[in-house]
Parts: sequence; structure tokens; C-alpha cells
Amino acid sequence: MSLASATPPSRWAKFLDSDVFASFRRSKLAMAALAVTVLFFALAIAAPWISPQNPYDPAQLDLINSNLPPIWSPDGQSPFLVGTDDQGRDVLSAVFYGLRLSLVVGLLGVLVSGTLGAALGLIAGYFGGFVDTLIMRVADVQLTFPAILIALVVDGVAKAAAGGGLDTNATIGLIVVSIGLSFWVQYARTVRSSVLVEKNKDYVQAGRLIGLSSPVIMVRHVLPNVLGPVFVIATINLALAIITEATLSFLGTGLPETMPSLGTLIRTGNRFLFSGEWWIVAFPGLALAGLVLAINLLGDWLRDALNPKLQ
Amino acid sequence: MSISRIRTLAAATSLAIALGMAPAQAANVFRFAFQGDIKSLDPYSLKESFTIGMHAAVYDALITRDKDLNLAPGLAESWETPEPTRWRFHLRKNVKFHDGSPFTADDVLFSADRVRASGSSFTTNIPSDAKFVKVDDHTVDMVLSKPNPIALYQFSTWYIMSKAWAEKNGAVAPSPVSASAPSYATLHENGTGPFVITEHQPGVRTVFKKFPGYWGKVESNLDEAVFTTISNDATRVAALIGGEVDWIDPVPLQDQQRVNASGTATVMTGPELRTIFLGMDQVRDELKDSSVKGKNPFKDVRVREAMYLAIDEDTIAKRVMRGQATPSALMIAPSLYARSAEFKRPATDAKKAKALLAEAGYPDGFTVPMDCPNDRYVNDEAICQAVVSMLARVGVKVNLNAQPKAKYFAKVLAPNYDTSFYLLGWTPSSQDSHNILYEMVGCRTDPKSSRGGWNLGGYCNTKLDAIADQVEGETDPAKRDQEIMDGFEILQKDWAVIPLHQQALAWGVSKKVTLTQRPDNLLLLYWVSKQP
Amino acid sequence: MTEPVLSVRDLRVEFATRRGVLKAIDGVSFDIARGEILGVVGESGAGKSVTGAAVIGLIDPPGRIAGGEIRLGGERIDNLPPEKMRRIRGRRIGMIFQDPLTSLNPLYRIGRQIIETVQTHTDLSAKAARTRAIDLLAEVGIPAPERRIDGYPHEFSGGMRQRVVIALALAAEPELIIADEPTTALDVSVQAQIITLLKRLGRDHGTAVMLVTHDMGVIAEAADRVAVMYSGRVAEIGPVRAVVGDPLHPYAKGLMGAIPTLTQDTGRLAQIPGAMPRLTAIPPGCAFNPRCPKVFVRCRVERPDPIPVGEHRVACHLYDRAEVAA
Amino acid sequence: MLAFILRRLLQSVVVLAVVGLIAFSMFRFAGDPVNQIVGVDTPVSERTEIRKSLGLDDSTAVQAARYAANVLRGDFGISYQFRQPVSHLLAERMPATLELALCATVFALVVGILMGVYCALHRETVLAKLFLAVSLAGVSLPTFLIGILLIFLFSVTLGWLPSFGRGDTVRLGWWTTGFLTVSGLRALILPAITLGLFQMTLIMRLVRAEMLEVLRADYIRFARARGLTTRAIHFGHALKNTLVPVITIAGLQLGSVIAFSIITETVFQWPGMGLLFVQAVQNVDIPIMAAYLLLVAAIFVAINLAVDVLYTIVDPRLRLAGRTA
Repeated sequence: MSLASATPPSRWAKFLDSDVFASFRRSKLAMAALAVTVLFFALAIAAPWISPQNPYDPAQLDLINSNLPPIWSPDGQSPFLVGTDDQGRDVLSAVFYGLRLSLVVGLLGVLVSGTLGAALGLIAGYFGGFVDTLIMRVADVQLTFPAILIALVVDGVAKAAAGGGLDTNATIGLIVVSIGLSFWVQYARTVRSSVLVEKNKDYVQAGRLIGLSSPVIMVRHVLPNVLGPVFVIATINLALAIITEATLSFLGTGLPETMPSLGTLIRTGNRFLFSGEWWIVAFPGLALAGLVLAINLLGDWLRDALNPKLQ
Repeated sequence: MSISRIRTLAAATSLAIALGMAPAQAANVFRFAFQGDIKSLDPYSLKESFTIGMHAAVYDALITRDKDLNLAPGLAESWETPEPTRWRFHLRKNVKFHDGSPFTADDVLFSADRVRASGSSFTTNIPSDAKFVKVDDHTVDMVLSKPNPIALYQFSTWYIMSKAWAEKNGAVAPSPVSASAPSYATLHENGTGPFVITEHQPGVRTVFKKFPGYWGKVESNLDEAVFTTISNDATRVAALIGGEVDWIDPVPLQDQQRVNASGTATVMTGPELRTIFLGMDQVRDELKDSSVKGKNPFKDVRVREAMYLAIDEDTIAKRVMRGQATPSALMIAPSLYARSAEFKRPATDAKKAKALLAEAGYPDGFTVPMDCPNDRYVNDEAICQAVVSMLARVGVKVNLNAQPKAKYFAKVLAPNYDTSFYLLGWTPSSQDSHNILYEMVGCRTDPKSSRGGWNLGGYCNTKLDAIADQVEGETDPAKRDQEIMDGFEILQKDWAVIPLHQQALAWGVSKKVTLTQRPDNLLLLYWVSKQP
Repeated sequence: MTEPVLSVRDLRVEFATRRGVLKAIDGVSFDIARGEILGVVGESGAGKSVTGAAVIGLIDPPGRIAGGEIRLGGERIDNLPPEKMRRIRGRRIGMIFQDPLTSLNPLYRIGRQIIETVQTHTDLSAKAARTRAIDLLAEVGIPAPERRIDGYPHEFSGGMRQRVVIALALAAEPELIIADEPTTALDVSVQAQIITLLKRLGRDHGTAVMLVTHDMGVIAEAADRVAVMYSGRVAEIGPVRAVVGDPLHPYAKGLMGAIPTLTQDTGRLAQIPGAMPRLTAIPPGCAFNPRCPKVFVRCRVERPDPIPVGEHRVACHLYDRAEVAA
Repeated sequence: MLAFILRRLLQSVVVLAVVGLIAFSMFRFAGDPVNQIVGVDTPVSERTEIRKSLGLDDSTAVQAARYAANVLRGDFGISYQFRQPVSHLLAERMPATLELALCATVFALVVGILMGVYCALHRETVLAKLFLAVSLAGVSLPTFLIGILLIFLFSVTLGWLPSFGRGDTVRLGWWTTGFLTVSGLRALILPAITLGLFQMTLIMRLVRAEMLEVLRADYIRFARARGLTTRAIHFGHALKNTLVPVITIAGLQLGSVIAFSIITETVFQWPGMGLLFVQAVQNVDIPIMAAYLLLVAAIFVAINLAVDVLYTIVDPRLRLAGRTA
């Protein structure tokens, strides 16, 4: 292809020259979305070092500081930049830590559902027949239950099994499992249909002919070709997972108030919407909306960029 | 679509609109919303304040309570005690049930049996040894085996049902949960009260209409009252402010200012009888999920004292409850015990708490799980969170497990008592201290007895049990109060429980409405009036 | 000679991309007379299809006609407003695409699609339009057209579908048909039938046909004249007999050496080493110079203009009188 | 065709059986219903008796088998909290949920398709970009927050629309409808928008993407080459081809609309099945929970089936008899 050039371009140079990157540079919106997403990730990672308070350490909360407005109001107090909630928790710190949790839950949920879905889709598409029918029927049953119902079920069962309270890590695990269990179908269907297309292509047939085993063919040859759509779904599902976690919190099966995620912060802050203590819900709400919006925009643009038909 | 079809449709629509709107014409309708539901129309099925209040609109009791919670004549015009163990009730004449049948002594006897039958939640409303005897059609005697100073205290929520109606509709037994068919009395009522229920869709809406054949004079000027469940706090407040309903309960603490500022409604607050308190497991030899292995720190009175002293109830009342709570040294509301004022809450002292913990062998504190409901009491979860952070400062690390009441109660109540540290609220149904001494802090060592049935922590002091038994039979009020005082002192000395406060009632009431609020938190429609 | 049906002069089509403006068509000129079939041939990317699209006014952004003129029956059409151009499409210029499988809307009966086209361009009643549709189907050789008219595209074989597509292109008796690779997607046995059909229709109706293909065999079989395109320019144009039998342009020579028969499609120009330059990298001078066996200095600096040589017109410095003289 | 439907029916039955089993066995562990049934001072002995009479002491298998047998007879048991047959309660609540879901879906479809088509046909306009941005914002906020914000704006601040409930309803046989009264229609607006918003943005984006793809299709190019009017091409050819996949998604979405109405019904106190379910979860009302799950599954399966059939009607390519699933 590029026999003319003396030194083959580096991967990075190739990327910079690619259509994907070009379309990225062209889209100011995508750039802004990436900037916001990176910023949120950075805040989440840096939360312990940049937060004035550890909102998860009850010993650092003092009721005396409860319900303080943002610092620019007459009653605002340092160091509570955007005010405190009803427990004296610094809202800004809580938002940073909440971002961290929401992202962890979202990323893990996407990881679980993506892995599960991609694996099942590969298997279903590649082997076909009974395995395919079985997996896709299970997917049908699965689709009957939205994430909320699944979470209620999983939560109830787990709590009953654990014989009562669960610690926060277990709760995170539960939500991740619930999200994983409710979002895998989309991956499975996408991967399956891609596999159905790919598996009749020459290179897969050739792989079979030279005696590669099925798992090798699937993982090494088919999987890379379906990763594009999977990545798009994952991005959009990350946003969805974060929202789902927030909704679960609204229904009371989310993360506890002592270790709030953005969703829990909104649920609790929601109580103060009418009372004039708007900052308790406004900042977590803005953070959540901003994060999800940015990720959605990225995913959107990514889908268009990776779809050659739309070029 | 042809013109004629459109016209037909339009006509049908306007007809339907007319039908739908018809009842609203000119009638004075009171619309009200509660966070929960009217669980059942059977007055013996569920002991829950709001439902009991709703039953009071359609059913009458022999003896009722007036606006100051004093006993007052109901279906019994008057009563006397010819002997210490015999009560004689003179029944009101010319009282009719909603189906038109007359009220007689037979109905009282029937109701007395039914309320104590299996499946009733109100068995304790009548002394268990009481025998009811019909003297004549309008006179009934109640005979007890021993004197009982509080025999009539719970009569006001024992509503009289019609014998003939129950028999006709197969509702003789209190709604049995396990029956394959629903009980008639669950969905229908036939009381003697000032209102009839014309429509009852469980969980959706219930319509009350004035009963024209009521025996008494009714203070209320309502023609109709429509009840709706609105469980979401924000929606409920919005409905009140928007004028869609005239009354809501509860108004969340943080929204009270806004309701008051709305111009259309105000918040009506008052002390409630319910006491919120914390309990600690003193039964198990090793706490569940605690860092302390092989022993139970709560068995050490110093640890219990430290827990008590570490919790700053004044700040909780001021901040979490926004001043809508009365810190309490006792497990009972001041209005229910004359000598309450003699008890003081020991002052918060974190330093002493730390010292006590060190002395007990926990210089670095310990870890303990805590159970807390999050939809039962006013700001219950927020209180627990505040407690967690206060205890954290003396080194006790609490893992809070706040859950909806259904799950919470399933975990902590009998028979499992699966809790190490919990928050609970309690209103003595007899409105008397004996209930506290017997059910809340009595030893639960005898599985056959109901003593200590709600003593989730299992605190046990036999001296206290003896006092409780004394109190039960004591008829001299002064002596009785002294005995109760002795009991409460033992409790305080043992740091058995950590009483926090009595929460305040908070009803949101439209400015068009006048009504009466009692500390027992019953909404009684017969005292509700609305400017038409 | 009467005025040609289609006359293209110095046509230039550009695509604005982020890497600059690409000249897809650069100074193309040709005529097609009534009843004549002009074959346009070249490798993929040579600009054949773009030329066809430009003539029928279907160049979509970011592409645009940057210069030159297109005349249909003497009337200039390259600068018409969109609505006027739309009325010409289908009515005066018909088009046939490569893949009959995807050219028809799968959700509509073919009858509906033909009637819709007929009614767009004529005042025929629904009933008359249907009769016309059946006639059209009969004319392109669909058996039992009065029955098949109510069939869905997926019920037809590939060849039959291409016949339907041709019927659609013919629906309003256009003066010009642009057939863009009409046989490429078909079985070899069916290809000949379609070519025969096109030839017959052109003859019967006096329709001018612009037959775009990369397949020299088809050209040799069907076309009256042929234009060889290379990198957006016409390398050589002339009667089929002349161009095929005696190609002048070195590229055309190479191309003719690769003529496949109808039964054997090589498709590749194995005889000419190298590949056509990408539009982003057209060399200065003659676009063919890097591959040309007879390249000389002038080819690398000066772009050759088409010059008449006998019946041919050739864009090659070799045939410049000055060079010949020298 | 018949064989295809029969096979689908059989699969549906299997799906329902699995869901029923899962639902039952799951909720077998969801807390102790006895505490919800009895009063606070019911002694332990009585609780034990109730537990026994409810059959809660039997093994899970026995309880499941009993439940399955009852369900087959149309008996979903008696609700613990309402002490009414569950089938009766669900029937009473179903009209509210179905009317809400219907309105939400119609709203989502009409607005979603219109906006999607607009965005596809006028890709680069400011309005199209605005639609896209708004649609993204729509999916970026949790439903409950949107509902509360709508209440805050339209009920509390502006006082235009009711914040809860169905308004006045008219009874038509066993069905209650809010369509025939002014207050009923007014009460529908906010919940339907809240519930439909997510689906609307989804459909809008789907329509846009599909349409953009269809507009690139050969037959659209061919249609243009035939000189068809823009209107005929966009709305005659492109739209119909766009809507084929949209039907599937929208159909499947109707199922999730019903399930997602749980949140909307909670926020707006809409007296439907979702609210009943949430209340049932809070009160550990197992019969209602299990019946609701079964019902949602049944509705979903039915919709799935309907979509399959509809699909074959719309797309002639699928009408071939020899279709294999």
C-alpha cells in the first residue's frame, strides 16, 4: 500500500492520519465531550487528594455543619465550596467520591455485561444450532426483565442469603451483577450477528482449513472484527449503567447513604428540592448529567465514526 | 372519519365528562393524602395509626377519646363500676348501622368476641380476662378477674361491628389472611359512624360520604372526603401546594418552610406519642459481624454508658429533626407519664465516653453493625447516619444497614431478633408506661409469655420485671406513678436503652380546612371542616 | 450530422475533502448521437460512474460540478435548478444501476414502482399507467407480465430484476439511458441477454445509451463508440472498431490487450504494471506517465490535450504533430 | 406461517414457565411476609400459626408446585396486604398502566419518528442538532429526576397540570378509563411524557440512523434517477423502509415501557400495576410480585409474537413459507 514511504509510519502517526481521528478533530462537540469525560475521570481518580473532606468517613462529618449553602451565599462557610448536606457532608467532596463510585459501578457493570454478552454471542453465532437457540431464548427471557426488576430480585435474594445487611463492597458487587445481567443481551445479539457474517468469510474458512481450533479462530480472528460495535455499545451502556445505578438508588436498592454514589446523592438530595436547599441535589445532578451526556456524545460520535456507511 | 362519527364521538365524550364530573357539583369535598394506604376496612385487622383513624370515621367505639385524649362517651352513653371488677356500660339508643339495622347489646357482645378471635390485631384492646354479659338490650357488663386501672384505655380503638351484618356476609371471623377467599369485611364496612365508605379501591382511592342517619351531631361540614395514597414525598408536597389535596401526612421536615410559605397551606405540628430510641443486643455472647470476638461489648454497662454519652441528641433534634423533636430521657412521651419532668437526659460527653470505652477494654473502639429503617419514622435514616458519625468520633465504627421497613422488621423482630444495634420507635398502645416496662424492656426469657416481645436487644433485669407486675395491678395512681418511676430509674442506671426523642407530627393542611390534631396522630374526619 | 442527444464539454467534477479538493473528473468531453451506444471504459476510480452521475445530476455533496457544460438535446442541463433537473431525470434521461438486487425497493410490488415512475412523468391515469407498465415489462422480456407485475422484487431472479430495472428506466421513453455497469452483478449467461436487450431497445426507440463498464468484452459487444477513461480524463475516444482494433493511447493499447471474452472475465489489466494513481496523488503532466512504457520528458510536465488522429481522439503527446514531426 | 406461530407460541409457554419458576423461587427469599400481615403486638405463637396457614413452612418445591397449579387455574392467590385476589387487583390496576403505556408509546412514536425523520433529512441544520442534543440530554437524566422536575415546573411553579393520580375516571365495564374526562386527560400528560421521553429519544435516534442508511441505499438513488419527487422518495420509499426495523424496536420497547412504568408510577402516584408492584416489594407481598413478573413476561412475549407477525406483514421478503427461525 505505502511502498513509497521509506519508513513505515508508527501506529500513533497512523492513528493521527486516520479517518476516525480526522472526524474527531472536525467535531468540536466530540472534543468537548472527550475533555469533559477525561476531566470527570481525573476528578474521580484524584478524589482522595483533592477533596477537602472524606465524605465516607463518618468521623469527619459534623452535624453542626449541616445544610450550609454554597460559599458565595451569605451563610456559606469555608471550606464547603458548594455547601453541605443534611449530615454536614461537603457536597463537593461527595460529588468527587460519588463520581468515583458511579464510574466504578458503571465500568465494572459494562465489563461484566460486555464480557458475558460477547462470549455468549460468539458462542451462539459460531456454533449455531441448539446452543444458539438456547442462548437466544435465554436472551428473550432476560429481556422481559429490565435492570430494575433484576436488581430487586438479585438484591432480595442476596440479602436473604447473606442473612441481613451487606457491606458496601457487596452492594457494589450486587449492582454490578444486576447491571451485568440486564445488559448482556445487546452485546450478545450484536456479536452474534457479526459472527454470523464473519464466519463465512474467507479468512475464517481458511483458518478452519489450516486446522485452527474453534476458540482460537473465534478469539483471534472473529472477535477483533466485531469489537467496533461492541465498543460503541459499551460506551453507551456505560452511560446507561450509571443511570441505572442512580435509579436503583431511587428505589432503595442502590448504594447506602453513608457511602453515596452520584445516584444516592441525587435520591437523598431530591428530598431538599422543594425546601430551598437546592445545592444538595443540583451539583450531584449536574455532575451526573454532565458525565452521562459527555459519555453519550462520545459514544454517539464513535458510532458514526466507526460506521463506514455514514462516512 | 366522517362528520357524523366525529359528532357522535364528541357527544359521547361530553356525556362522559358530564358523568365524570357530576359528583363534584356543589358538594363540599375534602381531599387528603397519606404516604401509606388504608390497609383494610376490617377494624380488627391492622393496628396502624392512620388506618385506625380512618376506621373511626365509619365505626364508633363504646368509649371514645376527646380532643385532649380524655375518655369520652361513644356508643356507651355512660358507664360505671358497681364493683372493682365489674364495668357497666349504658348503650346509646336509636343508633343505626349504615345498613339501617339498629345497634344493640348483642353487637357489643359479638364485637367483644370477634376482637379477641384469632386473626385480630386488637386482642389486647380488651383485658384478656374480660367477660361480657348482656344485661338488657342497651346495657352490657364487663367482668374482670382482678382490678385493672387501665382496663378502658384502649377501648377507643375497639370499634363496634354489626352482628347480623357480619353473619350475613360471612365475616364473623376477623379477616383470615390464609383463607382462599377474601374477607367481606376487608372491602366493605357497616359501622355506626358519621361517614360511609362509598368506594374503596385499595392502594388507589377511598371515598367517604356523610351518613345521613348518624345518631349524633357532627362537627364536620363535609359532604364527602376522598382519600388517595401518595407515597412519594415530593409528589405529596406538590399536591398540597398545588391545591390538589387539602391535607397530607407527613410533611417532610425540610419542606415545612415551603409549605408554610406557599400561601395555600400550613404545617400543623404537634408532639407525637412515639418515642425514637436505640437498642443494643445484650443477649448474644458474641455480637454478629463485630470486630470483637468471643464477647459482647454491650453486655458491659460501661460500654452502654459510653454509647449513650457519645450521642449528641440535642444536635440531632436541632439539625436532623430541624427542631421538630423533643429530646427524651424516657421511653415514654411526657404527656403519658405525669412525672416525666423528673428525668433528665445525661449530658453528652465524648471525652468520658472514650474513657469508659478504654476502661472497658476498648481503647480503640470496636466495629458493630447497625440496623435502621429508612421509611418508617421521620428522618430515620438521617438520624442513624448522625449516630454513626458521632460514634465514629469516640472510636466505635458502625456499619449502617438502612433498609425499607418491610425488610428491616423482618430482620430485627421476633423470632430472629437478628440485630446488634438498632433504631426503633414505639407508641404504647395503652398510652401507659406499663406497656413499656412489660413489652419493651421486660425479660424475654419465657418464650410462652408476650413479655419482652419487642425487647429486641434482650435487656433483662428481673427486678424490673417484678416492678412491672406490680404496676399492672396497682390502682392507686400516686403509688403507681412511683412504681413506674422506680422502674425507669433502673433502666437509666443500667443504660439499658438510649432514648432519643419524641418526633413531632407534621400535617400539611390547606388554609381552607380546620381540624383537630391529637398526639396520637389520628386524622378524624368528624372534626374536619372546610370552607366550601 | 444532426445535433447529438448528449454533449459533454470540458466537464470537471470535484470533491471537497479534508485533504483538499479532489478532481474526480477533469476536462472530459464527448458526444452521444441518437440511437448510438457510447461505451465508457476504464478501471474503477477512473471517473466513469461519476461522469454518469454528473450527466443525470446525481452528484451529491461534497461533490460538485466545477466546470464545463452538459447539453441534452442542445439544452444546457448542468446548471438547472434541482426541481427542473428532477423533471429531466427519468423523463429524458433514464438510468440503470449495477446491482438489480438493491436497485428496487424490496417493500413495494414492482408494479407500484413502475406505475409511480410513469405517473410522475406523464398524465396517465392509474389504469393507463398500469397498462403501460405491463407493456414495458413485456417489452423487456418478462414473461406473463400481467401476473408478474404484482410480484415483489425478491420473487424475481437477478436477470429478471435487471429487466425490471431497465423497464423502469424506459418508463417515460427517455432520449438517453445511462447504464452504469448494468451487467457486472449478473451471471455471465444472463449478461449477454441484457446486452442484447439494451442494444435492441436503443435501436427500436432511437435512444442514446451511455454504457459505463470496466468490461471491455461488453464494450466490444455492444458499443458503437468507446471512450477510454483514465484518472478522470478521457485518454482516447473513437469508434469501437477503431479503438479496439487499433488503439493509439499506450493505456488503451494495454487495455485492449486484456480484452476478455464474454465467457471469461479477467478484469485486471495484468499487462500494464503498476496501478492507477489515487485521486490524491495524480502526477503532473500525463496521469499515465508513471506506468507508460513510452514515457518521455514532456509527459511528466505537460498535460496532453485530446487531439484528433483519424477516427480517434487521443490525449497523448506521442501523437502531437510537433512530436511526430520531431 | 402457522407452524412458525405455533413454534413461537410453544417457545413463549416455555419462557413463561421459566419466568414463573424464577419469580417464585426468587421471591421465596425476599423477606418474611408474616411481619407485614400481623399487628405489632401479635404474639409469636400467633405469628407461627399464620406462617403455617400460609404454607410458608413447606418446602420451596411444594410451595412452587402449589403456586404453579393455582396459576394454571387462573388463581394467583390472595394479596397479603390487601387481602384480595391478586388477579382482581391486577385487573383493577391494568387499565391505568396500559393507558399510560399506550400514551407514552404513542407520544414516543409520533414525536420520535417526526424528529428522527427531520434530523435525517436536514442533517446539518441547527434545529436537527438541537433535537439531537435535547435527545441526549433526555437520556442523560434519570427518569425519576425528570418526573420530579416536571412536577416542580408544571404543577408547583406554574400550577398547570396535576402532580399525581389519574384524575376522574369513567368505568366502561371492567375497564376504567381516564380518556373521557378532562381531569383524566390532564393527569395523563406529565406521566406519559416522563415515561415516553426515554423511548422517544431512542426512537428518534433510531429513525435518524436508519433513515440515513436507507437514504444511501441503491433503490433510493435509483428512485432519484427515475425523477421521483423528493416527497415521494422520502416519505414513500425511505420512510417505509426505515420503519421496518423501527417497528421491532418500538414493539419491544412497549414491553419495557410497561416495566419501566414502575418508576414513573411511583413518582406520579399513578394507580397502575407498577405502583402496585413497588408497594408489594416494600410489603413483601409475594403473590402480587410473582403475578406481576409473570404478567410482564406474558405481555412481553405477546408483544414479541405480535411484532413477529407484523414484521411478516410489512416486509414481503419474510412472507415466504420456508422461513426458519
